Amino acid sequence: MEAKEIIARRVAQEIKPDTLVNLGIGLPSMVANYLPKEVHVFFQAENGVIGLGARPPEGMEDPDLTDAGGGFVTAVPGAASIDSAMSFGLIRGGHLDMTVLGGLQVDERGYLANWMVPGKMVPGMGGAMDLVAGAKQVIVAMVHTAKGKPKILHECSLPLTAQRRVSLVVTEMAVIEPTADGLVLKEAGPDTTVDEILSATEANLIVRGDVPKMRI
Amino acid sequence: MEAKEIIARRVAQEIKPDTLVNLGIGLPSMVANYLPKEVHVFFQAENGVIGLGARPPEGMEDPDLTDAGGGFVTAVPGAASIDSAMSFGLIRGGHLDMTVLGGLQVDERGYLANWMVPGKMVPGMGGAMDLVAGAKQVIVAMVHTAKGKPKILHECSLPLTAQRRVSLVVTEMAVIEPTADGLVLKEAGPDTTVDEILSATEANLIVRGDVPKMRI
Amino acid sequence: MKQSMTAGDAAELIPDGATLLIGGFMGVGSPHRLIDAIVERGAKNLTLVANDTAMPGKGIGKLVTAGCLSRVIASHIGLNPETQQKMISGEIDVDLVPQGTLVERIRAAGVGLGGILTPTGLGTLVENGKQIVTVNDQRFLLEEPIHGDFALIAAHQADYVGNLEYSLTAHNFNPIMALAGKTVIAEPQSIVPVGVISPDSVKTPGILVDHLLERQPDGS
Amino acid sequence: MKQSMTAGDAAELIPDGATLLIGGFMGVGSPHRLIDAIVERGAKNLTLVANDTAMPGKGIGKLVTAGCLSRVIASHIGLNPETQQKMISGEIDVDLVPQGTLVERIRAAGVGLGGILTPTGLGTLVENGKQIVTVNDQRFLLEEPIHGDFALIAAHQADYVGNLEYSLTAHNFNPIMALAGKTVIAEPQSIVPVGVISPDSVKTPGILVDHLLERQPDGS
Repeated sequence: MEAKEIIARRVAQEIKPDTLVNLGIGLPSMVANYLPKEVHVFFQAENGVIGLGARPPEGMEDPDLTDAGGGFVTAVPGAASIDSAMSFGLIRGGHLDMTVLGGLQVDERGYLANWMVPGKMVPGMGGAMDLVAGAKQVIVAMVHTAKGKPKILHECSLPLTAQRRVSLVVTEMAVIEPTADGLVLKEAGPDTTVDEILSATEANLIVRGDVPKMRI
Repeated sequence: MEAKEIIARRVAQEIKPDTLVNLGIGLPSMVANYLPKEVHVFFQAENGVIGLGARPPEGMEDPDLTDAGGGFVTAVPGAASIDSAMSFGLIRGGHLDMTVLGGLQVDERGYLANWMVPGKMVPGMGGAMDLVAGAKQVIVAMVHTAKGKPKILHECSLPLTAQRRVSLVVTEMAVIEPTADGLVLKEAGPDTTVDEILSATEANLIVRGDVPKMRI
Repeated sequence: MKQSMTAGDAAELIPDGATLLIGGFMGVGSPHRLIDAIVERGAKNLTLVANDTAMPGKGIGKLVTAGCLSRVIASHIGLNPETQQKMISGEIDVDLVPQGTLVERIRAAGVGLGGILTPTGLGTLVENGKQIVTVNDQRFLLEEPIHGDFALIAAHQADYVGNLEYSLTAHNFNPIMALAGKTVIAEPQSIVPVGVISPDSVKTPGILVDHLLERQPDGS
Repeated sequence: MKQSMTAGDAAELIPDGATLLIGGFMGVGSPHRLIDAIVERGAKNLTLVANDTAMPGKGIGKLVTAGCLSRVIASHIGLNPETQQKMISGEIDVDLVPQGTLVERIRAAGVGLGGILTPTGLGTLVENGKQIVTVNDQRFLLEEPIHGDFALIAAHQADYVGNLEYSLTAHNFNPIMALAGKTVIAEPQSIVPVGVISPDSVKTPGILVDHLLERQPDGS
């Protein structure tokens, strides 16, 4: 199974019924594909719809209905249109149950860096800072290493997205929960040993007893 | 002519076409009756409609459509429903062209007191403080004296509604414009002499040349 | 989808001592059946946050008469002499707040802001004891957010997922309070199937609403 | 009632050096005919306030390509490499602002607040040089209001007095920006007689709108 599919499948298991969930563009948006049919959630796109649906049929696209990446989407029955002030009011005000975001780096404090690489890539933070500061649960969905280099570090070297401990980090190799004590290794990837995880991770990981495998 | 009618007729002359106007409850609300037919304005009630209309026909009242005093009203074609945040956003944000309010006292600084009499009457300020702080033009519509005592004073003895110089004071005896130099007497009531105004007013009034009569 | 509940069951959720944000303006756009049920339950020691206390015998005025309230945060109590009497006798603590400041403080709570910076109230009694913050040489009052344990909302129409529409001057504080209650209970005049309300007509997304009152039992 | 105007005439109202609030999110819900007319006029030295700069050749992206902008205040420029190049070359000054902060700063300008107190950006680069205000022992960033000389708004439908409706994700920044421009120009997809839009469907009251663009000349 491809790394991204492993991650998306595992994150999908974290989503609880009847919640409001924001999926970032790219890898996080794949999570919707692996949600069990019986789990009903409302997906929010920060550009302004609660109840984001799948891609529309060919020829039925509405130019006024897209996701935050600009791709055509649909609205599910029961959807609500909102403007950007309401959208971020919901995010900042603690009404968003979960956000799933990509990451460049996560560190032992559970802090996330995902919005710029100084001197190289300055796309702007978009909604990421509000999402990480405001969502009830923040899940980072990312591949474990970048070109073989660890992304889970003692301390982020890139600019932080927020000074807030994220809720969970899911990679193809591991599920890691940031806690007040540090990063706790909760699960290993389907084809991964704990030793492999530790050697692909710069940060100290707390390993308590047997580490179960992801069930995906 | 009754004092209140004089005041309402004179205030109506201040209203410019195509503006947004808020009329307080009581005397100020009478102003709408004397607006020339050709002057189209939108009346705003702070409880949430832009485009307030006259009393509805008997039997046609909608319990969800009232003015700020709770009286049944109608909505004119082109009206817009707004919530209280939008209503006061428009007021505070400088989008309201004019508010007409009752007054207990006005002083030489042009400051208004109209929301409480300590120890006697504490109804609450409602929207008055926002209206006086935010409207582009603030017109005070009030009878000139209370039980024979002047209401236009050197300095308000009652708690202020805002630290803002109001635009105009209209009574049955006088039209007075507060300026940086003090209160300027602009017009006299139809049956009133300048001497009568001066003796019914505690504040110093600036009288420049002949004072014209109100034309109502 | 939400389950509907009776007004009586909703009133049971609200413990004595709770802080309630209640929509309405002089009785217009208030959740009348919920208010009646709270009076019926004999709730005590509630803190009320609302624009006003209506009139005796109407809407929120019934909570005053029934002695349910120990504190009121409102912009206007002038049309309810009972509130004024109970304020003077000390039975009810009353905080008077300018109307625009009140709604914006509730919104701040709902959208996760630390307070508001407003010119309203500067140089008046409202200023007393508050932080003043200067931005670009202009002074503003810092007014703190107002959260509620419950928001009790009247709506024109709901759908089965709790999306709400409002009508005319019955909007008033309702859409804003729906953002700021830990638990939000909506009392719609009618409830329609999902899809009947267009996404563009929704003023309060259903995800903000925790409980929906059943339609009036007599169908009226 | 408002007179309608052509996009070209609207563009003539906008002087070089003006600050423009322009609605839209990655090109969705932007006033496309107005943008084309501004490019056509050859406007210079504009300050753009918008969520993003779309993509080259699309919506706001055209203003970047045409060299109309000297400053950009936005939350995201990542999908427009031209904006990034012009930022690096120094042709355009870029202020990056978190999206929720951006829209709320524009709202603050529109509703007469002195700024906003937000937790977003605390402990990040966004904090640099800003006041921090403590409310009940919690720290917040004070972010200042953003006013515009003009707000250029895309709407789904207008009526003759300028009341506006929006559609789905084409709402985005438009209803908020309509509050904060000294002059507000709206580009609706259609214009209907007064009374066709219900008061409850109006999202931007016509009294906020100064100019209404005529419907598309070809009727499309």
